[in-house]
Amino acid sequence: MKALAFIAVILTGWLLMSAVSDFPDWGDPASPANSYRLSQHYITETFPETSVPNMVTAVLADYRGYDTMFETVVIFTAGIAIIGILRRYGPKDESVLKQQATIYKKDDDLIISTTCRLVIPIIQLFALYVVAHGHHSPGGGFQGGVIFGASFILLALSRDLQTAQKWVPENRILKLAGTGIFIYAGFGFLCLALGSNFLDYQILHKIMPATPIEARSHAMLGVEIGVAFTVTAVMFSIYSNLASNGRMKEGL
Amino acid sequence: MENFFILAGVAIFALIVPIFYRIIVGPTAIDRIVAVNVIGTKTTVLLVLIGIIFKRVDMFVDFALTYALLNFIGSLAAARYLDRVNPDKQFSTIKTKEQES
Amino acid sequence: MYRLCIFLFLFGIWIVFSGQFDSFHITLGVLSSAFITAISSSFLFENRSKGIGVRLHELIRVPIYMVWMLYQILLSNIHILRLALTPGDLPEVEPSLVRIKTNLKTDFGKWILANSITLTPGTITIDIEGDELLIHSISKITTAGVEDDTMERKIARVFEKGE
Amino acid sequence: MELLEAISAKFNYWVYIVIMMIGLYAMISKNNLIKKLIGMSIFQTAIILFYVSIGVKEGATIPILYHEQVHPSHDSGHHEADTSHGAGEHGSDADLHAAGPLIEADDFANPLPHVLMLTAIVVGVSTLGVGLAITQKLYGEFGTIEEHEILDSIISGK
Amino acid sequence: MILNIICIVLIGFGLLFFLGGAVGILRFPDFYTRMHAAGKGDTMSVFLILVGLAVYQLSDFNVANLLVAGKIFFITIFIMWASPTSTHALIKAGLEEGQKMWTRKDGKEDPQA
Amino acid sequence: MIWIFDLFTLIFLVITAIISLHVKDLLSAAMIFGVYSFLMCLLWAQMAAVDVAFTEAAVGAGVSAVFLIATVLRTSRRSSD
Repeated sequence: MKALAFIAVILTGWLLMSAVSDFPDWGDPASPANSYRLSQHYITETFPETSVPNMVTAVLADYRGYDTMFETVVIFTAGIAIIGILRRYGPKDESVLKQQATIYKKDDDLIISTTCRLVIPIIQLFALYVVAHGHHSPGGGFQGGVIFGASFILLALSRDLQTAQKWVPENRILKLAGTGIFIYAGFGFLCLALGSNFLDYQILHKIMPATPIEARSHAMLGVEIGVAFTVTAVMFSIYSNLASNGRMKEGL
Repeated sequence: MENFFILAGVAIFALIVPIFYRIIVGPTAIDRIVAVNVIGTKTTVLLVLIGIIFKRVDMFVDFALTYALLNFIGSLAAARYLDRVNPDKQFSTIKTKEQES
Repeated sequence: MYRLCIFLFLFGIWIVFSGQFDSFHITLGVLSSAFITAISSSFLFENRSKGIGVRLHELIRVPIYMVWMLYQILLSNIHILRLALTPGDLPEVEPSLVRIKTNLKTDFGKWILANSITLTPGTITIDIEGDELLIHSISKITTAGVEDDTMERKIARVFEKGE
Repeated sequence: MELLEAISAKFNYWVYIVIMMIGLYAMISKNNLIKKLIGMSIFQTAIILFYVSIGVKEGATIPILYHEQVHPSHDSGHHEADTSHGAGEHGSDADLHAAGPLIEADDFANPLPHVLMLTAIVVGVSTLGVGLAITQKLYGEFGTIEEHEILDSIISGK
Repeated sequence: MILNIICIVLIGFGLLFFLGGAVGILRFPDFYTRMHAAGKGDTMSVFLILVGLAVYQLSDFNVANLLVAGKIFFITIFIMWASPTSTHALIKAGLEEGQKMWTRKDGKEDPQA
Repeated sequence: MIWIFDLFTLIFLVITAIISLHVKDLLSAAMIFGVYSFLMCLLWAQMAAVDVAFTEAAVGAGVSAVFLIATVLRTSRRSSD
């Protein structure tokens, strides 16, 4: 197997290497990718058209809204798939648990739990800040969602999985994940209902106290919040399933 | 001043090399985890430094902060793992030097 | 009352984070702080029976303590630097485990003490159980210095006045 | 100095191939399933490295507008600029819409690869999660995560 | 100009302490002593470098830069919280894993540690 | 872009990728994969891709390392290669 792998790697590598000489230099402003009309349009026209200074957020949530929506659906599907693969209900099938060499005695480490207690609210506030300021600084739904999910993971690490499960039960997490997608798609259908295209936020100025341009910006914020819901929920769900081998009894 | 910052960044990179030695050789897993933790904090510094060089620090501090937060979670998870797989040492059985003599 | 304090504290942090002062972002900040206060206000303060006067006293004393702590961290770094850069077979390194007792009552005080011990020269808190601390010390001098209870008295003065 | 810059002109592209081949080799030849998944992640990041390297511009800053361009000192209400332009207009007549300082396309890095790759990272971690879940299921079934042992036990079981 | 000099001095000292930590991690004999170098060399060097950068940021003084400096300071405070905690968590994990403790008179190793 | 940082980071990157696939201990492999993520984040930051760097910092440093460690806990830690 190793020899076969080596040959495959050398061949593929040689093919790719021979293509490198045709590439433009690294960082060349006149390279085809950078001088292409669409990229330049995104750079110069994003702010006049959407009043969002962060081009990445604007392109992510507005110009390429379909793409992001279905990426969110992919993340949701991954969460559901992991539950489908691993989750086990009830007390049956104890054989795997017995293979675990040691039985874990829960000890609350004073130092770790105090630090985490103090840090968790600040992490959550920071996550909300990242979601809310995706327009003006780097950030947005994906990042904020991951950080918010990480705060739950931190709680589960510092105490144990049961405590975290009490705070955010499994069924609530799944509802949250669905709500995120619902919010995203809801914005699309709202636009459709008002007589425009799917995810064309300009039309929302009819029901918002804002100009069409500001309506785009505000709708983007709403969409980001939806993404953040889904990502938060799925990240914590993946963690709790992986760490407890689908039993939700004892975590890492 | 910008040259000084680039120089400082290069110095940090150069000082990461001995820590890399610990990662490559490091006799046990936990030595590697310690080294990873150290590299994580240094990366936080490097991110702020890059922000200063770009003259856009207000954008870079955000994810330097994220980085510090999540690096902490990573090393905590590793510590918890080792906590779990090893049988708990009773606090009172650990002998100090005075108790031995 | 405590919820209001937490809300104001979180909102202050939001202002430091945000740096945007238009009404839209301020509204978002109020909403976010209120949300975090609602879901996780039980995390920040452990003992809610203390009065506001005691908290204010803590608030004034904490910076003084932090400046002293900073000086200690500086000393500890110089110590590490000296140990690391001494040529030869590390003549000063002589690790040992030490066990000390503390008089601090509250968990928060113990937490502060443990972290301060970790940051002061040559000592790291390994474990804490009841009122006993297990400490790893790197050289003879620091092993002797562990018994000194200046730090403990300082912490007691800052955080445990009301007890 | 010139020599180093000459090397660095295409250094990113060389390294992306090297990393990608490391990942591919790990995916094919390693027996351990977790190692295979790590290899898969490395392969993924190599592709992301390629895309982001394409979008780099010499002397450009991050793709977020400067504060002065967002809030021009002479506040002339750029929000009211009409938006009925088609997608064909670009670059040269940007100053007609932007009330602030001119937004030059060469000043900012290309945002398009960033957008494409941003979602790829999060989706990548989700797929990593699915892979790890399957690994745990296999471990529950066969008691090992080595590929050849799993194959052996399948063959001997039949 | 004075701020620049302060900044250079702070960053220089930060790099010096980082050198101490790095050499310590390289040279110290066992896991526990390495943990000393890692946990302490980290805190102060990061603190000094970040404060130096915050000072440089303040050389052009306005409210936005003040807030950015505040954020950088927040990072340092966070690291001063988190670093002792992770040091403690790791050294405890190492003790439970049964890392050997190095002693000067070799041959007689601590049986419990 | 800062080409000198780029050069250093890429060299470290290749070394880290090789080590993380070479070590036999899967816990170490997971943590070294964390370092790989750190360096990637640094790379995106100096190539001016801030949002990508942010995502990598959030995902790579915290979450994916935790997932890997969780799986190592639930399966086995030793690897034959």
